[in-house]
Amino acid sequence: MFYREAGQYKTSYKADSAIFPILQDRIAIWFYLAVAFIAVPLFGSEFFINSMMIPFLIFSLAAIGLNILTGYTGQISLGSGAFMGVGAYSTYKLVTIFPDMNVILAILLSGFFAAFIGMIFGLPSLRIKGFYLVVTTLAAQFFLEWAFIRIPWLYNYNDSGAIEVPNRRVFDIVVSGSEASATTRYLVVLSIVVGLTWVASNLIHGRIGRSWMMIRDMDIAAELIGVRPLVAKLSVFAVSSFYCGVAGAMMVFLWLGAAEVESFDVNQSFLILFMVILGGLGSLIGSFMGAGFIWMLPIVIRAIPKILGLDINASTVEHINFMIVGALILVFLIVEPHGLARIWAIAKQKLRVWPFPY
Amino acid sequence: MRVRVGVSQQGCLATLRWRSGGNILTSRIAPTGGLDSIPKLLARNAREFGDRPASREKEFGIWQSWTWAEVAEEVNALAMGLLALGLNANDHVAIIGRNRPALYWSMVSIQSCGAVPVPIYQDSVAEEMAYVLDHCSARFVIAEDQEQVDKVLEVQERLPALEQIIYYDKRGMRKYDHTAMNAYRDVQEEGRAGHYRLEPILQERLKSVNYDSTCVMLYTSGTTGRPKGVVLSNRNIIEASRTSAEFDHLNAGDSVLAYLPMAWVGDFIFSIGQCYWTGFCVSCPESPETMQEDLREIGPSYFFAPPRFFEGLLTAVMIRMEDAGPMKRRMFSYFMAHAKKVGGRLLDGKPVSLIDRLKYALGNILVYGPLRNRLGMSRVRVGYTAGEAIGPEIFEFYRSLGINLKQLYGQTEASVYITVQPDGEVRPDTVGVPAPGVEIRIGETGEVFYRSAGTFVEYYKNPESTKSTKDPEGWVATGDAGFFDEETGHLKIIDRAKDVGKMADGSLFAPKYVENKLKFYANILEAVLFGAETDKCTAFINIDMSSVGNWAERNNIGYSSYQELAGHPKVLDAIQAHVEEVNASLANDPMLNGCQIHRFLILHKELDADDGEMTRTRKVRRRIIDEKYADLIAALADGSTEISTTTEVTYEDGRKGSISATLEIRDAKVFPRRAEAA
Amino acid sequence: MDFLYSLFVGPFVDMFSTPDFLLQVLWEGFVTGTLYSLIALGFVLIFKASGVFNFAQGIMVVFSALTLVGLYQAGVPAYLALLLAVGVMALLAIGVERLVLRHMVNQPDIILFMATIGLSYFLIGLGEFIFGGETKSMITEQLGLPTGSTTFAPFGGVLILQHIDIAAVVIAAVLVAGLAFFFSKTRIGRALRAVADDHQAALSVGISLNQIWAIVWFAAGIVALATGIMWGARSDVSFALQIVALKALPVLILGGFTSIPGAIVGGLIIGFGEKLFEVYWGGLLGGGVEGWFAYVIALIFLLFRPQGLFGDKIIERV
Amino acid sequence: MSFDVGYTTADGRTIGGVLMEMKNITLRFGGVTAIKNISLDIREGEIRAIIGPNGAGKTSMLNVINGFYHPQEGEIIFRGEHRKRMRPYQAAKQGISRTFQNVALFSGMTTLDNIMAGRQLKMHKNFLWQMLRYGPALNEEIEHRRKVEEIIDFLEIQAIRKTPVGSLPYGLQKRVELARALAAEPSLLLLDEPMAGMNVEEKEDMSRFILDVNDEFGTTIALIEHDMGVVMDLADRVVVLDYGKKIADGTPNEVQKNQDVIDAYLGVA
Repeated sequence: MFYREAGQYKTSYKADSAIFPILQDRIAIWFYLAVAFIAVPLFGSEFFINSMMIPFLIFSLAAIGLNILTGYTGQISLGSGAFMGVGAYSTYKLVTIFPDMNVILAILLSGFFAAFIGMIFGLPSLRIKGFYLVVTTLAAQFFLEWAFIRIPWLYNYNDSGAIEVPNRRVFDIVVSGSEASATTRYLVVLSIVVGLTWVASNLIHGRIGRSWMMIRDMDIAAELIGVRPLVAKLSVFAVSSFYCGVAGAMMVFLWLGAAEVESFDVNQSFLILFMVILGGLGSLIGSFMGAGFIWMLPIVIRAIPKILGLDINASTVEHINFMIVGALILVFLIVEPHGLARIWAIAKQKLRVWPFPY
Repeated sequence: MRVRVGVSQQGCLATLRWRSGGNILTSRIAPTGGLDSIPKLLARNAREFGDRPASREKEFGIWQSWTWAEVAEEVNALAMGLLALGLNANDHVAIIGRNRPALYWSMVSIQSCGAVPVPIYQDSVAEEMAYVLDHCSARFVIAEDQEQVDKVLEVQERLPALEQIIYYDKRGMRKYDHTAMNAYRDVQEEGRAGHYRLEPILQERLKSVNYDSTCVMLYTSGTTGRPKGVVLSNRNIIEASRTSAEFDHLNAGDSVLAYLPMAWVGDFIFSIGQCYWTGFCVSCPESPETMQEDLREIGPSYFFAPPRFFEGLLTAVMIRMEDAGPMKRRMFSYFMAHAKKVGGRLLDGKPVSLIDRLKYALGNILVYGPLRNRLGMSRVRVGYTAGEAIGPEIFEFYRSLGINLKQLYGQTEASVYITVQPDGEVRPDTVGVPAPGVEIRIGETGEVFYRSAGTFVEYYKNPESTKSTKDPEGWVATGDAGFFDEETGHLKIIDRAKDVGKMADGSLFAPKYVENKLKFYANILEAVLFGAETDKCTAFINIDMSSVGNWAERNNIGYSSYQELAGHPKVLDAIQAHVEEVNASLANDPMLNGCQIHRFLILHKELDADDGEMTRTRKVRRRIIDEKYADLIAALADGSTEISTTTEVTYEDGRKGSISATLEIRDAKVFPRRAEAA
Repeated sequence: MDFLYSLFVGPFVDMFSTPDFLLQVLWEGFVTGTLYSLIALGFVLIFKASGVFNFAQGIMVVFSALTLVGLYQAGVPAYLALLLAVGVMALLAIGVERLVLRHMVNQPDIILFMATIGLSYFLIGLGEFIFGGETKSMITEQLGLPTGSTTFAPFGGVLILQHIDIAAVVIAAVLVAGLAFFFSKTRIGRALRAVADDHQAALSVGISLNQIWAIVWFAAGIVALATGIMWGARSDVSFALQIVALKALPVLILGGFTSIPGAIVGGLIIGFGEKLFEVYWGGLLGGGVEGWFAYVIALIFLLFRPQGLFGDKIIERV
Repeated sequence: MSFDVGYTTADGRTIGGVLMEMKNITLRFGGVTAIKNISLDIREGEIRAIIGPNGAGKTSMLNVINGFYHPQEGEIIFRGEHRKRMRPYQAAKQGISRTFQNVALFSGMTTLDNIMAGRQLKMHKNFLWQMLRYGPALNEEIEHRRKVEEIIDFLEIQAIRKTPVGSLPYGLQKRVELARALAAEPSLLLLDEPMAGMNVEEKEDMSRFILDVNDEFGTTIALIEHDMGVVMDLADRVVVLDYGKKIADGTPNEVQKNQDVIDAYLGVA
């Protein structure tokens, strides 16, 4: 209905293959960015920024990471929690070994550690696929979890076994640690997430992204066309783990402030997988939707009894949340396996052909 | 009786201004700056709009675009290449193919060489093509692709003058004998390579191209006899383009989609005449099948289509809306009803109440705007339909959406424009006021005559026809009968002049005009009017099975056959209402109020080409009907209320049979003749 | 040098210097392995008949045990609670078939797999919502299962066998035998095998796929309940068990997804290996290696024999 | 039969020297022998058909050619080079591309992306540029898009350019698959039953495209087909397999007259 595409014709392949070929979509994206960068820091409350926006963005990034692997390349993984951990622990080591290092740089660098570890655990994918791969990613998950507990060097031999984030300044502004303001951390997280989303979208729309999707859709044909499985699969494990790693590093350094191994356990991996499924396999926008949905749902569930004036204890809320998430996964897989992103795409298509039904 | 009617203010002024210019055909000098030929307009555009797009074509997935400077280069390269191939001045070059920029350019190249471009309908069969190619003794043919080349080759031996075939699309052409065949691009390369030698020759040839040299020759499809080659000079084309562009304020910012046949005069005026005069951009669709999609992408600001296009589109819209959910359907019909009420008035700038305006604005967001967008007409500033009468429902549907659709009346011989509807004076049942620079008179027989700067030079190699069509003073007979509506000053076209008869009292009998009025009702499929040389008109009606059948189902009227449905009293009532409405509108018509239908019947069978009652193109064969249904015609005339008859029919499998029926004859209300009263 | 010694020599010296302890470790490994085998068995049942990789099998173990204990705590007599728990597993099987599987015919395997993860989450939420999230003890005695232990003295040392462990092994054996009988001797069992080989053939025998799915899920539910009782008796009943239950996955990798003997052998290999590795080599790595040993073994195994111990070599076609 | 320096076909095309030669190929799966000691050559510019009843080893033959299966015995000489055991992507690199018996398109991608995928090997810009999708990477993408559009135009599939291939009718999917194979600008194009499951009209279209490809690009084509009429019209030379063995090899006319062929194949067809 709001789409007026008559007269929007493309005179170059560059314009035709743009990520957002429709003018109205471009306007919408700039609008969202303006809201995120200007309106939210100006008008958002501390609670809204710290408990909703920051985790939403961080989980979105992790979901993008897993979506690149699962949605775009068809390699299912239950190890994303552990890869987030790799990012977090390596950032911790970097900033304690090099106290003067720019913490944002450390976060991004730690993504490369995660990518490296991801590639190692991605090696079996060259020979196996499907359920078998699930098991090898679980191996990564449990092995890394064990490493986070049993290798004290990783947490600097703290008695607590936890990593704690020191205060660090970038350009004289405290961006990490207890002194950093929520708004500052939010803006750093937002910038990183927007930048990396842009990069992910670029990769997906180019040669490399196509090689991933070829592997996903028909791996034999892909190889006969000339895709080298080694390169395609290892690159996707590396990229995916990089994203998870950066998300994990941000989770600890720009949100929680401290973390133990529980933050990176197999349940975290499940949660991120759910974000990807609900959001939509093979959709970047879906990753944001899924992350937003899964993160906001418990907040909403907690808020409802309060609004109704009921007194329900926290663990019951937690159980209800589990049931709803589980049931939703089933409903989505049955009704719309491509998740919220597909629902969004259908709605958009409806608006484009309005007033016609198709 | 020589009456010049130009009642509307604008038409009047235009005519007067024109008359002060003196003798039409000879003394008019070229417009400012010596822009007296299409190649000169091209040079000007390349100079003034050098970086603006001139041509676009959807090819290889995107809209390939050429600026005016690039077009000029392409045109010159081809022109020089043609010179290198030995094209002489005054040669004829045929162009065959679908709308593509390169083919449009070639027409300008040909003219630059002092030769004459002759675009040919691409869907003509080899036989027709052979006649035209032979008639104009084309030495060169520019064909779009293998298919067209094959057609030319098929009739090659009958074309002694043919020397060279130039093809544009190289696909599949590799194995052809290339001794007398070249690829378009190769010819251009030849031209570019020989640039130093050929440029002076081209300049020399260009000098001889002036206001009175031939711009294009177009063959009229001609309903009778062989096609005639209409010679149009630069003066014809440029004057017609200039005045019409001024009339509708066309400018370099406009954009059009060229999808109608290149051999049709309208397309030549839009895609070359007005395009070169104003400098706007012409876009060509990827293929005929993708035209709708391409139309939507380009979103032209100036659009032309024949009535059947608008009719088909409207049907498609309605069919698609049928599949919409009930809420959406209700919203659609609500706002469409509102649009019908005020949309046309808003477009005409007439007063509309604030509430209605607000409601229309809301409808614009919810329905009209998106719909215009889907139809690719959101940006249409000026839209035209012509060629045949358009149903008022259809016409008003588009206008109510806010699309400025208008009608015009024209001919190849007039370089299109004879009459045209000015903004704010648009009616479904007229064709408008005389176009700027056009004089019109109505002959004694009711035939429309015109003269203008656009009036053609001659029919090629056919002085007889030229003489019989155009008199020495420059008046051209259109072959159509019409009259000026006294109230509005608009021309109404009745019928082909030869089909118009007289009633016993001497008033006009125009069967097609009345039949068309009836056929605009969805319930009426065919109508045949009788009454020439009598005092009362009567009619046969064929109902439209799909439309009436649908209505019957909705009203729980059971029926098993056409015959049963046609005889149903409620159906007769409905048709009678239609007939009476037509009578009411005819009564307002001073010239045609004698044609009101006094009595009618609904035929017990559908008129059918298998029974010889119609041509295969669904035109009624009046003579056969007169013979076959003489009893019914007599009954209509003699005042009986019922008639039993038996008719022979041919079934689909070729078997013959007969059906008998008793038909009810109804009297329809007729209205006093207003003009007589006045 | 020390490291190499403690890697290649030390553990074996330890083993043979205290053979009674080695026996104890092996027994522990055997019992754990049996339970892994049972979980894997439930899994194989479902995979064979419907091609669904049921991630929720481990959760079903906990869920069934939780239901049993929860019902008992709510005042239901132990044996009635057992019967009701069986009924709940039947309801679950029918529910899964009606509400999930039926609507997911022709979906890619991976989507079905993810659905079972969703199912896991739902069952966890449901179980804790009804019976509370706190850890519970299995009603071992109330069900008449043996407690206590018997001590042997082989090689002059001590070997303690818990009676419940012995019972677990016996029950596992009985279950496997029962299932083997069911599959080879009964009409439904044969139909199930037919489904595994060829869906069309099964249909032509006149058995509805939907019924078969419900039956195998029910059978897997019974196996889960048995496993849950045994395991609950050895430790506690809580959803923390699911992590342990996940180890059925590496077992399957070793044994193959469709082979019942494979599931048993794989379970035992993992059981033995894990205990031995933890006890004799774990110290080298700081302990806690039980958490990943099974997975890493499976991973290494996958690289060399992706089709499992008992699977056929896969020839890819285009 | 053997030609040393090409030959001239019935319709006057000149066929060049040997492009690929397979000598005494034997392929076994476990105990089953799929191909028994088959020798066969494919010449530059020709359309070579491989026919035979079901299970004759035709598809296995194609799989051997493009490196998907590795024969136990025999040697393959491609463009004068003895080929060692090679992976499919290496065969692709050497200019062999193919279509599949059961359409093997990337069903989640659009027609355009599928054909772009066919150019995978021709695109080289590195990861960093790909990340930015700017400069060289974008230019490369555009340059290849242009080539792909020519193929789209050639095969007349403009209207489905941006349609996900999963939703296309079968006949069009086959055409898209051909487009994808052509996108690699192959020197040897393998077509595995390009007309299976098509109606008469679609078969005619596909035949025309195959001839056009051979004609316009001079592509050497090896195809498997069941429809004898089509084979006889299209192929320059035909090799007939039965139970993994070669029973005839020659022009369509020769093959049609061969008694073994009539017994094994034509008789029952």
